[in-house]
Amino acid sequence: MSRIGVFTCHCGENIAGTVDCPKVAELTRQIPGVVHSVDYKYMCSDPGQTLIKEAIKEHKLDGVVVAACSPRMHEPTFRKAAAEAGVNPYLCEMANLREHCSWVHEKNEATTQKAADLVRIMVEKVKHDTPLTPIKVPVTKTALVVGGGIAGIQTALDIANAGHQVVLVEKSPSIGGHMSQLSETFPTLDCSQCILTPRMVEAAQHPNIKLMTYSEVEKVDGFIGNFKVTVRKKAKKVDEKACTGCGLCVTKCPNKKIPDEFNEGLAFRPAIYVPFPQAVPNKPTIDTANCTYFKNGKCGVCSKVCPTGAIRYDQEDELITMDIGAIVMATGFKLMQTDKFPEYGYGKYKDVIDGMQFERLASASGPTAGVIKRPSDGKEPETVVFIACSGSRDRAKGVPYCSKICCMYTAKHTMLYKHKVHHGQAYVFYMDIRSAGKDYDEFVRRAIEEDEAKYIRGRVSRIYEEDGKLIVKGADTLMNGEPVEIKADMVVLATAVQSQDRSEDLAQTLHISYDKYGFFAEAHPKLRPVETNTAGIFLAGACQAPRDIPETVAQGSAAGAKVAALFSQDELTREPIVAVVNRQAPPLFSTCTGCFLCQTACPYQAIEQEEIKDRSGRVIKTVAKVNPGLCQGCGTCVAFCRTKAIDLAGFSNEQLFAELMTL
Amino acid sequence: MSSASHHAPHADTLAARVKAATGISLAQCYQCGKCAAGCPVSEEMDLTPCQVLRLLQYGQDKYDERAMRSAGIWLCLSCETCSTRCPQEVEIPKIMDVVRAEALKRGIAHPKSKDILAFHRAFLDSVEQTGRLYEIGLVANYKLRSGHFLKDVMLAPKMYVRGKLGLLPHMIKGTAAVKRIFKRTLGSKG
Amino acid sequence: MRIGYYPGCSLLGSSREFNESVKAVCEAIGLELVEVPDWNCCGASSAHVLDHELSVALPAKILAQAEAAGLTEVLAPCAACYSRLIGAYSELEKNPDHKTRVSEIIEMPYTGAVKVVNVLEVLERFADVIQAKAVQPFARKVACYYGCLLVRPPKVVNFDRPEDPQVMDQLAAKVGATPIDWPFKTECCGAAFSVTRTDLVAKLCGKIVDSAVKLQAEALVVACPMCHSNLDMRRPETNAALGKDLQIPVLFLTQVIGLAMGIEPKKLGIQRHMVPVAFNAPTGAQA
Amino acid sequence: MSEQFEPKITAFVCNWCTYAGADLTGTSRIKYQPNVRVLRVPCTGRIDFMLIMKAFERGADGVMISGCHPNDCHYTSGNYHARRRWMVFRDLMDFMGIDTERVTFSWVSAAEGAKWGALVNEVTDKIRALGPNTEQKQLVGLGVE
Ligand SMILES: Cc1cc2nc3c(=O)[nH]c(=O)nc-3n(C[C@H](O)[C@H](O)[C@H](O)COP(=O)(O)OP(=O)(O)OC[C@H]3O[C@@H](n4cnc5c(N)ncnc54)[C@H](O)[C@@H]3O)c2cc1C
Ligand SMILES: Cc1cc2nc3c(=O)[nH]c(=O)nc-3n(C[C@H](O)[C@H](O)[C@H](O)COP(=O)(O)OP(=O)(O)OC[C@H]3O[C@@H](n4cnc5c(N)ncnc54)[C@H](O)[C@@H]3O)c2cc1C
Ligand code: SF4
Ligand code: SF4
Ligand code: SF4
Ligand code: SF4
Ligand code: SF4
Ligand code: SF4
Ligand code: SF4
Ligand code: SF4
Repeated sequence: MSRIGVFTCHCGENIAGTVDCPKVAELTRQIPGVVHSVDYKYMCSDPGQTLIKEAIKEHKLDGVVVAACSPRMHEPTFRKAAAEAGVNPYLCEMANLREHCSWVHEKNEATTQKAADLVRIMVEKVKHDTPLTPIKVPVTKTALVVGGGIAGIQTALDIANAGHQVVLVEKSPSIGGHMSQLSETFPTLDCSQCILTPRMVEAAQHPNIKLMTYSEVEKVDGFIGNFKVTVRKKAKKVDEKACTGCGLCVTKCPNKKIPDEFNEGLAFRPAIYVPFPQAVPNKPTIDTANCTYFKNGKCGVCSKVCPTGAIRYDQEDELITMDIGAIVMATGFKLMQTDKFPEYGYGKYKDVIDGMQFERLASASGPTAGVIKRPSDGKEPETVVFIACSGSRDRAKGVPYCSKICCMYTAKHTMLYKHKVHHGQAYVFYMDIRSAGKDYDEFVRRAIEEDEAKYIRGRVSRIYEEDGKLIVKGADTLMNGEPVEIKADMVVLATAVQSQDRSEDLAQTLHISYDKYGFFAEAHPKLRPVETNTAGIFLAGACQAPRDIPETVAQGSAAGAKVAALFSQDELTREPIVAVVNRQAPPLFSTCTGCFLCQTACPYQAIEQEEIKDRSGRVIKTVAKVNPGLCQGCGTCVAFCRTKAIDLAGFSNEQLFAELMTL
Repeated sequence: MSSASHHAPHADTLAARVKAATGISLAQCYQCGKCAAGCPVSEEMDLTPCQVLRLLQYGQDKYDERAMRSAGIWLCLSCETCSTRCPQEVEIPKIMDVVRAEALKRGIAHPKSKDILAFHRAFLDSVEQTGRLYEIGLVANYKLRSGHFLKDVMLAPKMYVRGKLGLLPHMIKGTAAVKRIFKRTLGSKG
Repeated sequence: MRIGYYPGCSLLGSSREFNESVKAVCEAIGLELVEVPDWNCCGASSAHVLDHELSVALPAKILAQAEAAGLTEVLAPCAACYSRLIGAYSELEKNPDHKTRVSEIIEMPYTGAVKVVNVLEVLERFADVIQAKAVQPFARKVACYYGCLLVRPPKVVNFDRPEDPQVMDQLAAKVGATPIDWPFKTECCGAAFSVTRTDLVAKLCGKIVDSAVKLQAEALVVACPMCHSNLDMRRPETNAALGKDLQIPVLFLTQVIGLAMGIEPKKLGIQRHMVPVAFNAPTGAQA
Repeated sequence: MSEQFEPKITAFVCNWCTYAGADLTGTSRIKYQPNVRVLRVPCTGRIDFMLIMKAFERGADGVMISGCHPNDCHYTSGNYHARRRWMVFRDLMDFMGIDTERVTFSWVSAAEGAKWGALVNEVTDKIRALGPNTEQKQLVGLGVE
């Protein structure tokens, strides 16, 4: 039989004003198992706490109910006091006589009766409480950052600068992401390469950062602080250590007509290539799908010319497994393809390009050295039409959301265009101008007022080619929908920002949630924007939703800070309110039937499958097992389990039923 | 203030009728103008398609009436260019059908609708009577209804010579059943 | 092989040559056409302007007749009829409870057992046969004109690409023609306004014909009687509106295919067009 | 009837939203009827059918279940599961002869102190009007556990 003490607080007049506290103490003293019950003016005061501690010792109490204010207020206070007196803190509970009783009811018998009932409920709970100890898990202080765009670079640098190890995994041959392709950036029009390249180099040279380019995450096991990650290092067919980056192979490769991804198909590259001059690492990769040697065994020129013998045609993919404490996803976005636009020609008009292609045309390092030339015939376009919301905010054929960055980059494009083609005229068809950011709307106004971009509010219905011009048929909704037709030399579509290809697969590999568009889901849209629902996995940049660079960098740093905070501890301490699947000897018997309903219900992927084997190693059955590192203690699994094999510590079935028995 | 009550929206708006008849909510339209931009006849219309929708969005008699009195609604060809491209999946031709029907019912259809209606009525007459279209009958009937007598007669001989005009109607066996279909649908609505 | 056939009113009157050429080509490729018994008019573009229910009931009656005759698929060569039939079919599939109501109106059971197909869809199935039989290639540059009704609304017809469709071009190419890539394939020709707003039709057709000629097409190819009559019969008004004298002929796709197969021009109704088909050798050999 | 029937109401509330909301009712000194006994659970997702049936078996005349608003669940989806399960429970309750009116599902956030007060009054009045839970007797002995 338990020895429980009940301590009823007056809270000055706050409780005692409506509740007859001495009577509550008296009524509750009669509850079986209660061996001590007193009331006092201010329980949370020092003398109040001392009173409790002494009572624990004097009456050898093994459970405590403090009938006072809300547990949200003082539960930690009294649990600490109980612990100091030698009672497991989880055997101390509070009955909420103030917020839930004295403050909300009149002074009368019913109110006092309710107060006594509230105490009764908690006494029964305490009787069924079990001592719990906070869960401790060790932390491996190495972070994995997936994706080497500006988000990933920023995160990696911040974590590395906090003194922790980082592995930065990038799937393409160089880090840099989309930002490396941009010409100049809003809202300040500074050169993208100029601000990005130093960071890329810093990341590559940082002693705490291990760069793995041309690599992808293959498998993730484990949980916060203790992930085991397998990365596939794809074969570049070039020995990175031996290669000096002299570039001879690249110049000599005879196979030069491969559409250049970095230049968005506006230029060509050879089969052995460095994606762009400032690439990090600045060493080539063989594109085996397009290399003659890999297609028919002929050629081999690169190998012949390489002065250091760095070409390795027989190099294989490598699988590397490592221990990781935290993961940051920074895999970015992709743009909707122009062939997704039937009314704009299914991508067949060469001079209908997307925003990224325009960036390349405007970039000093681009295929035209920054001179604006249209792709079809290299002429300077004198009229350029920009179409905002191409595929965005289009639930019929595109995506319903706003891509957020295109209003701004379109304004930027009109400016860059005007700065380069002084006599040119830019038109923008738009629906709304979304430029909510520091200096953003001013920037758009500048495009309109100083660089004379003509903004027309309406969507374009159709584009077709006639007499060497692109006929753009729009309407002006500020003029009652009056049809507007513009004969353009080039059209730039601000195509929708979408999640990366196969982002759902990646999310499943990592057990993180994603939204219906394939963007990774944050744990809470306002209060936990860089965390995922899976403890220890964080998000940065455009893999979560469309973002511009300032936001991406802010989020990268935020994710970095979260990781650094996590790594500031050697062990993680967590509330022991977690689910457990019952296990009873001999040997490891469980009532779990292995239905795994709990697994489907758990929002945190905390439930794993475990095989129970007999002595000879034969699998008797497969049962559920909760990973206490991942479980957040919501209890959803408990409600789902039909055999009551899984239960939640601190809010067990037994406890809740006991509470109900007092009614 | 006096006009406020006059403008107060009520449940029996044209938008509500559109919703009931077609399931389309006028609120879907975000006034991007893409419909007007692609419509082959919007230049001829006094109200462009998106403008018609805008008027209905107010949900007020005054604007509903403006839409119904418009000539433009009678020009819609039901070519579906607008609905094929509308990003918000608004089926404008169906809405036009409802607006026209309401305009007729309330007797406020634009005078220019006369010829167009005359044609459709003449066409349906032919179908109601014979079960099929009787082209010469249609032309004659249309001319009677619209008063434009000479417009197409010039073509008729050419068509006749090329075997394109039958002088006698094709009567189908089930004409009585077809007549009853007309009665149950068109007829029942007065 | 056999398939239900709904010629529709135009094919008995102003577009006889379409009927004639469809029948001739189908015979040549071995497809038997079984006419829907005692079919009625589909209501064309008039019924829906005046009454929605009527515009569903008339096509439903046709499909119910086909169903009663044991047909499972009906070919409606006229694009306007096709559009009305498939529109009604799709609406009734979406709201199955309306089937009961419509059955009452038409006094026959309607279950939705009969599918509706257009002429391009059917010919596409025989593309290889057609190619094999094209003994006299129609070696001309053609502008394939689809109009509005074959491909729109995309969710209802579910056929080809709604903008820049391809099937007719591919079929024309199979018989030796060179289809031009042009932007007016699906621009509306003015459809049912032929009589009431001839001025509008002339204007809309003007853009279409002008563009085809500019891009050096020698013939316009269509698969819809309405398109045909607007582009062919309304040519004088169209030319007047353009201030030009364009004599590009307008052929039905089935006529093009028929000519290439060596079917006698008369059997295909070539002589019935207003704008004369003035190819020196009607077999398609270049003059 | 001299004495009016005072219903017993059991409320299962989540720790993060409704429990905090009910605290706010107190801090705001909003008065409500004293018939409710609150049981705190981490999340509405934790509440299973057995708990509700047990409450009825123990003589509750009404049961309230309240948690975070949709999309605001502290545990992201627990409240969603709870709601989905409720659809199934309802039929089951019906089957067991309990008036489904006796169960109230609601969302009360941590900021909705006034709402909690009003809700308790509303439910108390409703259950008082429904009368005592006589169906309970059928449950006792059924061994709901
Ligand atoms: C046309 C255009 C113009 C723009 N102009 C501006 C501007 O002027 N100012 C501005 O602030 N913003 C601008 N932006 C937005 C800017 O590009 C983004 O904010 C920024 O690139 C987001 O960075 P990120 O690192 O999140 O994503 P990304 O740049 O997309 O980088 C993601 C990286 O992850 C890698 N990756 C993807 N999947 C994997 C995987 N599975 N494993 C490993 N690596 C992976 C990718 O290869 C890439 O290197 C513009 C965007 C566009 C499209
Ligand atoms: C009407 C309205 C509705 C909104 N609705 C939403 C919404 O629905 N969703 C949403 O996401 N956002 C909303 N917001 C925005 C949201 O309020 C802000 O994003 C958020 O409050 C910003 O938080 P903050 O801490 O930066 O600033 P603040 O909330 O302003 O906090 C600043 C604090 O600093 C204190 N302080 C100021 N100067 C000093 C000083 N010199 N020394 C010490 N302390 C100082 C202030 O007293 C204050 O407590 C809304 C804003 C408004 C105005
Ligand atoms: S313990 Fe709570 S109720 Fe008691 S005096 Fe302190 S604040 Fe007031
Ligand atoms: S030639 Fe050899 S050393 Fe030079 S870049 Fe190529 S692989 Fe590297
Ligand atoms: S082997 Fe391949 S990569 Fe090397 S030079 Fe030849 S084509 Fe280029
Ligand atoms: S940012 Fe502007 S252009 Fe881009 S989707 Fe949003 S509103 Fe459209
Ligand atoms: S729901 Fe219960 S029985 Fe089913 S797997 Fe989970 S713990 Fe085992
Ligand atoms: S208590 Fe919640 S988080 Fe923990 S295992 Fe169960 S469902 Fe998952
Ligand atoms: S295209 Fe659609 S959304 Fe745009 S204005 Fe027209 S109806 Fe409205
Ligand atoms: S359906 Fe009517 S409104 Fe729509 S584009 Fe065609 S003519 Fe214009």
